[in-house]
Amino acid sequence: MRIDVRYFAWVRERVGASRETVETGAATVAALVAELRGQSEGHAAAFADVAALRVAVDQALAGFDAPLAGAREVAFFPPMTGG
Amino acid sequence: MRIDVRYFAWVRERVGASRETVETGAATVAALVAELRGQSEGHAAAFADVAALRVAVDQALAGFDAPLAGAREVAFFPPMTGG
Amino acid sequence: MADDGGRGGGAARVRVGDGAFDLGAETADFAAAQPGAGAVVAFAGLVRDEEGDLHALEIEHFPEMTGKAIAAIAGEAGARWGLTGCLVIHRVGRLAPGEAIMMVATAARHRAAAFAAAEFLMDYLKSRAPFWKKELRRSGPVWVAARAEDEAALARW
Amino acid sequence: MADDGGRGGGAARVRVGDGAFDLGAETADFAAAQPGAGAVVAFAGLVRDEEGDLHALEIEHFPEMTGKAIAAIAGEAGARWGLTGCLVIHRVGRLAPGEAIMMVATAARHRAAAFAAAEFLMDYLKSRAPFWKKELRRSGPVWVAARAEDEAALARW
Repeated sequence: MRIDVRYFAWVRERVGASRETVETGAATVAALVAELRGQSEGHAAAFADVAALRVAVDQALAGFDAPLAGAREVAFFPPMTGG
Repeated sequence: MRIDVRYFAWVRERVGASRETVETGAATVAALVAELRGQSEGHAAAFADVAALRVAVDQALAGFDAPLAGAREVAFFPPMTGG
Repeated sequence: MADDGGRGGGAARVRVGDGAFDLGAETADFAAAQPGAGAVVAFAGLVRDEEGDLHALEIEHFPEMTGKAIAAIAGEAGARWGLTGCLVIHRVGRLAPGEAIMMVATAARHRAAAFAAAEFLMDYLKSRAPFWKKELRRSGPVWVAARAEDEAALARW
Repeated sequence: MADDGGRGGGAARVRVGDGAFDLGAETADFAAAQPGAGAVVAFAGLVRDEEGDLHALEIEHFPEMTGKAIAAIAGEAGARWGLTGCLVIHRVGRLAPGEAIMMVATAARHRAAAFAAAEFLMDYLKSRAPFWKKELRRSGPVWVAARAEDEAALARW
Protein backbone atom coordinates (compact mmCIF):
# COMPACT_ATOMS: atom_id res chain seq x y z
CA MET A 1 0.00 0.00 0.00
CA ARG A 2 1.05 3.60 -0.60
CA ILE A 3 1.30 5.87 2.38
CA ASP A 4 2.02 9.59 2.39
CA VAL A 5 4.42 10.26 5.22
CA ARG A 6 4.69 13.79 6.57
CA TYR A 7 7.17 15.36 8.93
CA PHE A 8 6.96 18.52 11.02
CA ALA A 9 9.27 20.68 13.12
CA TRP A 10 12.61 19.06 14.06
CA VAL A 11 11.47 15.71 12.69
CA ARG A 12 11.16 17.39 9.29
CA GLU A 13 14.56 19.01 9.72
CA ARG A 14 16.26 15.72 10.63
CA VAL A 15 14.64 13.76 7.82
CA GLY A 16 15.42 16.61 5.43
CA ALA A 17 11.98 16.57 3.82
CA SER A 18 8.45 17.56 4.77
CA ARG A 19 6.82 14.64 2.99
CA GLU A 20 7.48 11.48 1.03
CA THR A 21 5.42 8.63 -0.33
CA VAL A 22 6.37 5.10 0.66
CA GLU A 23 5.27 1.70 -0.54
CA THR A 24 4.90 -0.46 2.54
CA GLY A 25 3.28 -3.55 3.97
CA ALA A 26 3.59 -2.28 7.54
CA ALA A 27 0.60 -3.27 9.65
CA THR A 28 1.08 -0.59 12.31
CA VAL A 29 2.68 2.80 12.79
CA ALA A 30 5.47 1.12 14.76
CA ALA A 31 6.21 -1.26 11.87
CA LEU A 32 6.30 1.71 9.49
CA VAL A 33 8.75 3.48 11.80
CA ALA A 34 11.01 0.41 11.75
CA GLU A 35 11.09 0.58 7.94
CA LEU A 36 11.58 4.36 7.76
CA ARG A 37 14.53 4.24 10.19
CA GLY A 38 16.57 2.43 7.58
CA GLN A 39 15.97 4.96 4.82
CA SER A 40 18.78 7.38 5.69
CA GLU A 41 20.91 8.70 8.51
CA GLY A 42 18.43 11.56 8.78
CA HIS A 43 15.54 9.17 9.22
CA ALA A 44 17.51 7.21 11.80
CA ALA A 45 18.17 10.45 13.72
CA ALA A 46 14.55 11.51 13.50
CA PHE A 47 13.29 8.19 14.81
CA ALA A 48 16.06 7.56 17.34
CA ASP A 49 13.71 8.09 20.28
CA VAL A 50 10.09 7.43 19.44
CA ALA A 51 9.05 8.42 22.96
CA ALA A 52 9.88 11.97 21.85
CA LEU A 53 7.52 11.72 18.88
CA ARG A 54 3.80 12.06 18.29
CA VAL A 55 1.91 10.62 15.34
CA ALA A 56 -1.26 11.39 13.42
CA VAL A 57 -2.92 8.89 11.10
CA ASP A 58 -5.09 10.57 8.49
CA GLN A 59 -4.82 13.79 10.50
CA ALA A 60 -6.07 12.41 13.78
CA LEU A 61 -3.73 11.83 16.72
CA ALA A 62 -2.92 8.13 17.12
CA GLY A 63 -0.63 5.77 18.98
CA PHE A 64 2.36 3.89 17.59
CA ASP A 65 0.28 0.72 17.84
CA ALA A 66 -2.38 2.14 15.52
CA PRO A 67 -3.16 -0.12 12.52
CA LEU A 68 -2.40 1.21 9.06
CA ALA A 69 -5.06 -0.77 7.17
CA GLY A 70 -6.92 1.76 5.02
CA ALA A 71 -4.69 4.65 6.09
CA ARG A 72 -3.50 7.13 3.46
CA GLU A 73 -1.32 9.46 5.48
CA VAL A 74 0.90 9.20 8.55
CA ALA A 75 2.49 12.29 10.12
CA PHE A 76 5.35 12.38 12.63
CA PHE A 77 6.20 15.35 14.82
CA PRO A 78 7.42 16.37 18.28
CA PRO A 79 4.97 17.12 21.11
CA MET A 80 2.91 20.12 20.08
CA THR A 81 3.68 23.59 21.41
CA GLY A 82 0.75 25.75 20.39
CA GLY A 83 -0.98 28.49 22.32
CA MET B 1 -18.69 59.32 71.28
CA ARG B 2 -19.95 60.51 67.89
CA ILE B 3 -20.21 57.95 65.14
CA ASP B 4 -21.11 58.54 61.51
CA VAL B 5 -23.46 55.74 60.48
CA ARG B 6 -23.87 54.99 56.79
CA TYR B 7 -26.37 52.82 54.97
CA PHE B 8 -26.26 51.33 51.48
CA ALA B 9 -28.60 49.51 49.10
CA TRP B 10 -31.81 48.16 50.69
CA VAL B 11 -30.55 48.99 54.17
CA ARG B 12 -30.45 52.64 53.09
CA GLU B 13 -33.92 52.34 51.59
CA ARG B 14 -35.41 50.82 54.74
CA VAL B 15 -33.79 53.34 57.06
CA GLY B 16 -34.77 56.11 54.70
CA ALA B 17 -31.41 57.86 54.87
CA SER B 18 -27.90 57.26 53.57
CA ARG B 19 -26.18 58.58 56.68
CA GLU B 20 -26.74 59.93 60.14
CA THR B 21 -24.56 60.89 63.08
CA VAL B 22 -25.27 59.27 66.42
CA GLU B 23 -24.03 59.96 69.94
CA THR B 24 -23.43 56.56 71.51
CA GLY B 25 -21.63 54.68 74.22
CA ALA B 26 -21.87 51.36 72.40
CA ALA B 27 -18.77 49.25 72.88
CA THR B 28 -19.31 47.07 69.79
CA VAL B 29 -21.08 47.12 66.45
CA ALA B 30 -23.70 44.76 67.90
CA ALA B 31 -24.40 47.18 70.76
CA LEU B 32 -24.74 50.03 68.25
CA VAL B 33 -27.21 47.94 66.23
CA ALA B 34 -29.28 47.37 69.38
CA GLU B 35 -29.49 51.15 69.85
CA LEU B 36 -30.20 51.92 66.19
CA ARG B 37 -33.04 49.41 66.04
CA GLY B 38 -35.09 51.58 68.37
CA GLN B 39 -34.71 54.76 66.31
CA SER B 40 -37.62 54.20 63.92
CA GLU B 41 -39.72 51.55 62.23
CA GLY B 42 -37.39 51.85 59.24
CA HIS B 43 -34.36 51.17 61.40
CA ALA B 44 -36.14 48.20 62.98
CA ALA B 45 -36.91 46.80 59.50
CA ALA B 46 -33.36 47.36 58.31
CA PHE B 47 -31.87 45.59 61.32
CA ALA B 48 -34.53 42.87 61.64
CA ASP B 49 -32.10 40.16 60.48
CA VAL B 50 -28.47 41.02 61.14
CA ALA B 51 -27.38 37.76 59.51
CA ALA B 52 -28.43 39.41 56.22
CA LEU B 53 -26.17 42.40 56.86
CA ARG B 54 -22.53 43.18 56.48
CA VAL B 55 -20.64 45.92 58.29
CA ALA B 56 -17.59 48.09 57.72
CA VAL B 57 -15.87 50.01 60.49
CA ASP B 58 -13.88 52.97 59.19
CA GLN B 59 -14.25 51.54 55.68
CA ALA B 60 -12.83 48.11 56.43
CA LEU B 61 -15.04 45.01 56.62
CA ALA B 62 -15.62 43.96 60.22
CA GLY B 63 -17.75 41.63 62.32
CA PHE B 64 -20.66 42.57 64.56
CA ASP B 65 -18.41 41.88 67.54
CA ALA B 66 -15.89 44.51 66.40
CA PRO B 67 -15.09 47.11 69.11
CA LEU B 68 -16.03 50.72 68.41
CA ALA B 69 -13.33 52.34 70.55
CA GLY B 70 -11.70 54.97 68.34
CA ALA B 71 -14.02 54.33 65.42
CA ARG B 72 -15.42 57.28 63.50
CA GLU B 73 -17.67 55.60 60.96
CA VAL B 74 -19.77 52.43 60.80
CA ALA B 75 -21.49 51.33 57.57
CA PHE B 76 -24.26 48.76 57.20
CA PHE B 77 -25.20 47.08 53.92
CA PRO B 78 -26.34 43.77 52.38
CA PRO B 79 -23.86 41.20 51.06
CA MET B 80 -21.99 42.81 48.18
CA THR B 81 -22.87 42.05 44.59
CA GLY B 82 -20.12 43.55 42.49
CA GLY B 83 -18.45 42.18 39.39
CA MET C 1 -13.68 57.98 35.90
CA ALA C 2 -11.33 58.37 38.83
CA ASP C 3 -7.94 56.79 38.27
CA ASP C 4 -5.21 55.92 40.74
CA GLY C 5 -2.78 57.43 38.25
CA GLY C 6 -0.97 54.17 37.65
CA ARG C 7 2.22 53.06 39.28
CA GLY C 8 4.13 51.75 36.26
CA GLY C 9 5.08 48.16 35.47
CA GLY C 10 3.71 45.53 37.79
CA ALA C 11 1.22 47.93 39.27
CA ALA C 12 -2.50 47.57 39.65
CA ARG C 13 -4.63 50.18 37.94
CA VAL C 14 -8.09 50.71 39.38
CA ARG C 15 -10.88 52.86 37.94
CA VAL C 16 -14.37 53.23 39.33
CA GLY C 17 -16.83 55.62 37.73
CA ASP C 18 -20.10 56.18 35.98
CA GLY C 19 -18.85 56.41 32.40
CA ALA C 20 -18.83 53.60 29.86
CA PHE C 21 -15.44 52.08 29.02
CA ASP C 22 -14.10 50.59 25.81
CA LEU C 23 -13.43 46.89 26.48
CA GLY C 24 -11.45 46.43 23.25
CA ALA C 25 -9.23 49.47 23.68
CA GLU C 26 -8.66 48.78 27.38
CA THR C 27 -7.68 45.17 26.65
CA ALA C 28 -5.36 46.14 23.81
CA ASP C 29 -3.72 48.98 25.75
CA PHE C 30 -3.27 46.74 28.77
CA ALA C 31 -1.67 43.94 26.74
CA ALA C 32 0.66 46.38 25.00
CA ALA C 33 1.96 47.65 28.37
CA GLN C 34 3.13 44.27 29.76
CA PRO C 35 6.78 43.71 28.87
CA GLY C 36 7.86 40.21 29.84
CA ALA C 37 4.34 38.84 29.90
CA GLY C 38 3.49 35.77 27.87
CA ALA C 39 -0.14 35.57 28.92
CA VAL C 40 -2.90 38.15 29.19
CA VAL C 41 -6.38 37.40 30.52
CA ALA C 42 -9.27 39.84 30.27
CA PHE C 43 -12.68 39.33 31.84
CA ALA C 44 -15.77 41.45 31.25
CA GLY C 45 -19.09 41.26 33.09
CA LEU C 46 -22.11 42.25 30.99
CA VAL C 47 -25.64 43.24 32.01
CA ARG C 48 -27.83 40.18 31.30
CA ASP C 49 -31.56 40.40 30.72
CA GLU C 50 -32.70 36.84 31.29
CA GLU C 51 -36.42 37.46 31.61
CA GLY C 52 -36.48 40.07 28.85
CA ASP C 53 -38.01 42.73 31.08
CA LEU C 54 -34.97 44.57 32.38
CA HIS C 55 -34.98 48.31 31.78
CA ALA C 56 -31.70 49.01 33.48
CA LEU C 57 -29.23 47.93 36.11
CA GLU C 58 -28.32 50.44 38.81
CA ILE C 59 -25.06 50.01 40.67
CA GLU C 60 -24.52 51.70 44.02
CA HIS C 61 -21.20 51.74 45.81
CA PHE C 62 -19.45 53.04 48.90
CA PRO C 63 -17.18 55.61 47.25
CA GLU C 64 -14.68 56.15 50.08
CA MET C 65 -14.17 52.39 50.47
CA THR C 66 -14.38 51.08 46.90
CA GLY C 67 -11.04 52.24 45.58
CA LYS C 68 -9.01 51.04 48.53
CA ALA C 69 -10.87 47.72 48.77
CA ILE C 70 -10.13 46.99 45.10
CA ALA C 71 -6.55 48.24 45.33
CA ALA C 72 -5.94 45.86 48.25
CA ILE C 73 -7.40 42.91 46.32
CA ALA C 74 -5.43 43.81 43.19
CA GLY C 75 -2.22 44.27 45.15
CA GLU C 76 -2.63 40.84 46.70
CA ALA C 77 -3.24 39.29 43.28
CA GLY C 78 -0.17 40.99 41.84
CA ALA C 79 2.10 39.75 44.62
CA ARG C 80 0.68 36.26 44.84
CA TRP C 81 0.91 35.46 41.12
CA GLY C 82 3.85 37.65 40.14
CA LEU C 83 1.78 39.66 37.70
CA THR C 84 3.44 42.10 35.33
CA GLY C 85 0.29 44.20 35.79
CA CYS C 86 -3.39 44.17 36.47
CA LEU C 87 -6.34 46.40 35.70
CA VAL C 88 -9.75 46.70 37.30
CA ILE C 89 -12.51 48.91 35.90
CA HIS C 90 -15.95 48.97 37.51
CA ARG C 91 -18.89 51.12 36.54
CA VAL C 92 -21.46 52.57 38.92
CA GLY C 93 -24.77 54.27 38.15
CA ARG C 94 -27.29 53.21 35.53
CA LEU C 95 -26.48 50.66 32.81
CA ALA C 96 -28.56 49.20 29.97
CA PRO C 97 -28.84 45.46 29.14
CA GLY C 98 -25.83 44.28 27.16
CA GLU C 99 -23.50 46.97 28.50
CA ALA C 100 -20.22 46.04 30.14
CA ILE C 101 -20.42 46.47 33.91
CA MET C 102 -16.79 45.93 34.66
CA MET C 103 -13.58 44.30 33.53
CA VAL C 104 -10.40 42.92 34.97
CA ALA C 105 -7.19 42.20 33.08
CA THR C 106 -4.13 40.36 34.33
CA ALA C 107 -0.77 39.56 32.75
CA ALA C 108 1.97 37.14 33.76
CA ARG C 109 4.75 35.09 32.26
CA HIS C 110 2.59 31.97 32.03
CA ARG C 111 -1.12 31.43 31.56
CA ALA C 112 -1.83 29.56 34.80
CA ALA C 113 -0.89 32.64 36.86
CA ALA C 114 -2.82 35.06 34.65
CA PHE C 115 -5.96 32.91 34.78
CA ALA C 116 -5.76 32.27 38.53
CA ALA C 117 -5.24 35.95 39.30
CA ALA C 118 -8.19 37.00 37.11
CA GLU C 119 -10.48 34.46 38.77
CA PHE C 120 -9.28 35.48 42.22
CA LEU C 121 -9.94 39.14 41.43
CA MET C 122 -13.41 38.34 40.15
CA ASP C 123 -14.28 36.22 43.17
CA TYR C 124 -13.25 39.01 45.52
CA LEU C 125 -14.88 41.78 43.52
CA LYS C 126 -18.14 39.82 43.52
CA SER C 127 -18.34 39.41 47.28
CA ARG C 128 -15.87 41.77 48.96
CA ALA C 129 -15.91 45.04 47.05
CA PRO C 130 -18.68 47.43 48.16
CA PHE C 131 -20.98 47.39 45.13
CA TRP C 132 -24.71 46.62 45.12
CA LYS C 133 -26.80 45.96 42.04
CA LYS C 134 -30.45 46.80 41.63
CA GLU C 135 -32.44 45.57 38.65
CA LEU C 136 -35.09 47.90 37.31
CA ARG C 137 -37.65 45.48 35.86
CA ARG C 138 -41.08 46.00 34.35
CA SER C 139 -42.41 44.29 37.48
CA GLY C 140 -40.54 46.70 39.74
CA PRO C 141 -37.07 47.23 41.19
CA VAL C 142 -35.22 44.27 42.72
CA TRP C 143 -31.95 44.29 44.64
CA VAL C 144 -29.75 41.51 43.26
CA ALA C 145 -29.19 38.86 45.93
CA ALA C 146 -25.71 37.55 46.60
CA ARG C 147 -25.31 34.00 45.30
CA ALA C 148 -24.20 31.29 47.71
CA GLU C 149 -21.78 29.96 45.11
CA ASP C 150 -20.09 33.35 44.87
CA GLU C 151 -19.42 33.33 48.60
CA ALA C 152 -18.30 29.69 48.41
CA ALA C 153 -15.90 30.51 45.56
CA LEU C 154 -13.74 32.52 47.98
CA ALA C 155 -12.84 29.37 49.90
CA ARG C 156 -10.58 28.12 47.10
CA TRP C 157 -8.09 30.94 47.57
CA MET D 1 -6.59 34.39 7.55
CA ALA D 2 -8.87 31.48 6.74
CA ASP D 3 -12.21 31.58 8.54
CA ASP D 4 -14.79 28.89 9.08
CA GLY D 5 -17.43 31.48 8.17
CA GLY D 6 -19.05 31.37 11.57
CA ARG D 7 -22.14 29.44 12.48
CA GLY D 8 -24.16 32.08 14.32
CA GLY D 9 -24.94 32.21 18.04
CA GLY D 10 -23.33 29.58 20.19
CA ALA D 11 -20.89 28.68 17.47
CA ALA D 12 -17.14 28.41 17.58
CA ARG D 13 -15.20 30.65 15.22
CA VAL D 14 -11.70 29.47 14.35
CA ARG D 15 -9.08 31.37 12.36
CA VAL D 16 -5.55 30.24 11.63
CA GLY D 17 -3.29 32.33 9.46
CA ASP D 18 -0.09 34.31 9.10
CA GLY D 19 -1.50 37.81 9.53
CA ALA D 20 -1.51 39.83 12.72
CA PHE D 21 -4.84 40.25 14.48
CA ASP D 22 -6.24 43.10 16.54
CA LEU D 23 -6.72 41.78 20.09
CA GLY D 24 -8.80 44.78 21.17
CA ALA D 25 -11.14 44.77 18.19
CA GLU D 26 -11.54 40.99 18.26
CA THR D 27 -12.37 41.05 21.98
CA ALA D 28 -14.86 43.91 21.61
CA ASP D 29 -16.54 42.38 18.54
CA PHE D 30 -16.79 39.01 20.23
CA ALA D 31 -18.32 40.48 23.41
CA ALA D 32 -20.84 42.49 21.40
CA ALA D 33 -22.06 39.32 19.63
CA GLN D 34 -23.02 37.33 22.76
CA PRO D 35 -26.67 37.94 23.62
CA GLY D 36 -27.54 36.35 26.95
CA ALA D 37 -23.95 36.22 28.13
CA GLY D 38 -23.05 37.75 31.48
CA ALA D 39 -19.37 36.84 31.33
CA VAL D 40 -16.72 37.14 28.64
CA VAL D 41 -13.16 35.86 29.02
CA ALA D 42 -10.40 36.65 26.55
CA PHE D 43 -6.90 35.18 26.66
CA ALA D 44 -3.94 36.27 24.55
CA GLY D 45 -0.56 34.59 24.28
CA LEU D 46 2.34 36.96 23.57
CA VAL D 47 5.87 36.30 22.29
CA ARG D 48 8.15 36.58 25.34
CA ASP D 49 11.83 37.38 25.10
CA GLU D 50 13.13 36.29 28.45
CA GLU D 51 16.84 36.27 27.63
CA GLY D 52 16.67 39.44 25.54
CA ASP D 53 18.19 37.76 22.48
CA LEU D 54 15.12 36.63 20.59
CA HIS D 55 14.94 37.85 16.99
CA ALA D 56 11.69 36.12 16.13
CA LEU D 57 9.40 33.23 16.85
CA GLU D 58 8.49 30.95 13.96
CA ILE D 59 5.34 28.90 14.18
CA GLU D 60 4.86 25.87 11.96
CA HIS D 61 1.62 23.93 11.74
CA PHE D 62 -0.04 21.01 9.97
CA PRO D 63 -2.51 22.95 7.84
CA GLU D 64 -4.88 20.13 6.90
CA MET D 65 -5.22 19.09 10.53
CA THR D 66 -5.12 22.40 12.44
CA GLY D 67 -8.58 23.71 11.64
CA LYS D 68 -10.41 20.53 12.41
CA ALA D 69 -8.40 19.82 15.56
CA ILE D 70 -9.26 23.28 16.92
CA ALA D 71 -12.89 23.10 15.80
CA ALA D 72 -13.26 19.79 17.66
CA ILE D 73 -11.76 21.27 20.84
CA ALA D 74 -13.90 24.40 20.56
CA GLY D 75 -17.05 22.40 19.88
CA GLU D 76 -16.42 20.32 22.98
CA ALA D 77 -15.89 23.46 25.08
CA GLY D 78 -19.09 25.02 23.77
CA ALA D 79 -21.18 21.98 24.58
CA ARG D 80 -19.59 21.25 27.93
CA TRP D 81 -19.93 24.75 29.38
CA GLY D 82 -23.02 25.94 27.51
CA LEU D 83 -21.12 28.79 25.88
CA THR D 84 -22.99 31.46 23.95
CA GLY D 85 -19.94 31.53 21.68
CA CYS D 86 -16.21 31.00 21.45
CA LEU D 87 -13.42 32.29 19.28
CA VAL D 88 -9.95 30.91 18.57
CA ILE D 89 -7.36 32.80 16.54
CA HIS D 90 -3.86 31.39 16.08
CA ARG D 91 -1.05 32.84 14.01
CA VAL D 92 1.54 30.88 12.08
CA GLY D 93 4.73 32.08 10.42
CA ARG D 94 7.18 34.61 11.83
CA LEU D 95 6.38 36.81 14.83
CA ALA D 96 8.40 39.47 16.67
CA PRO D 97 8.81 39.65 20.47
CA GLY D 98 5.79 41.25 22.09
CA GLU D 99 3.41 40.28 19.29
CA ALA D 100 0.23 38.35 20.05
CA ILE D 101 0.57 34.71 18.97
CA MET D 102 -3.01 33.70 19.50
CA MET D 103 -6.16 34.39 21.45
CA VAL D 104 -9.23 32.60 22.66
CA ALA D 105 -12.47 34.19 23.83
CA THR D 106 -15.39 32.50 25.54
CA ALA D 107 -18.77 33.77 26.73
CA ALA D 108 -21.35 32.23 29.03
CA ARG D 109 -24.11 33.25 31.44
CA HIS D 110 -21.80 33.04 34.45
CA ARG D 111 -18.11 33.58 34.92
CA ALA D 112 -17.17 30.10 36.17
CA ALA D 113 -18.17 28.56 32.83
CA ALA D 114 -16.46 31.22 30.75
CA PHE D 115 -13.21 30.88 32.73
CA ALA D 116 -13.23 27.08 32.72
CA ALA D 117 -13.90 26.92 28.98
CA ALA D 118 -11.09 29.38 28.21
CA GLU D 119 -8.61 27.42 30.34
CA PHE D 120 -9.72 24.14 28.79
CA LEU D 121 -9.26 25.58 25.29
CA MET D 122 -5.80 26.86 26.18
CA ASP D 123 -4.71 23.57 27.72
CA TYR D 124 -5.76 21.68 24.60
CA LEU D 125 -4.36 24.21 22.16
CA LYS D 126 -1.00 24.04 23.97
CA SER D 127 -0.63 20.28 23.73
CA ARG D 128 -3.12 18.88 21.20
CA ALA D 129 -3.31 21.33 18.31
CA PRO D 130 -0.60 20.78 15.68
CA PHE D 131 1.57 23.85 16.14
CA TRP D 132 5.32 23.92 16.77
CA LYS D 133 7.30 26.94 17.88
CA LYS D 134 10.90 27.67 16.97
CA GLU D 135 12.80 30.50 18.62
CA LEU D 136 15.29 32.36 16.46
CA ARG D 137 17.88 33.50 18.98
CA ARG D 138 21.20 35.25 18.61
CA SER D 139 22.77 31.96 19.72
CA GLY D 140 20.87 30.04 17.04
CA PRO D 141 17.46 28.51 16.39
CA VAL D 142 15.82 26.41 19.12
CA TRP D 143 12.64 24.37 18.89
CA VAL D 144 10.51 25.15 21.94
CA ALA D 145 10.19 22.03 24.09
CA ALA D 146 6.80 20.97 25.40
CA ARG D 147 6.50 21.64 29.14
CA ALA D 148 5.61 18.76 31.42
CA GLU D 149 3.13 20.97 33.27
CA ASP D 150 1.28 21.68 30.03
CA GLU D 151 0.77 17.98 29.44
CA ALA D 152 -0.18 17.50 33.09
CA ALA D 153 -2.73 20.33 32.87
CA LEU D 154 -4.89 18.20 30.56
CA ALA D 155 -5.57 15.73 33.36
CA ARG D 156 -7.87 18.17 35.16
CA TRP D 157 -10.47 18.06 32.39
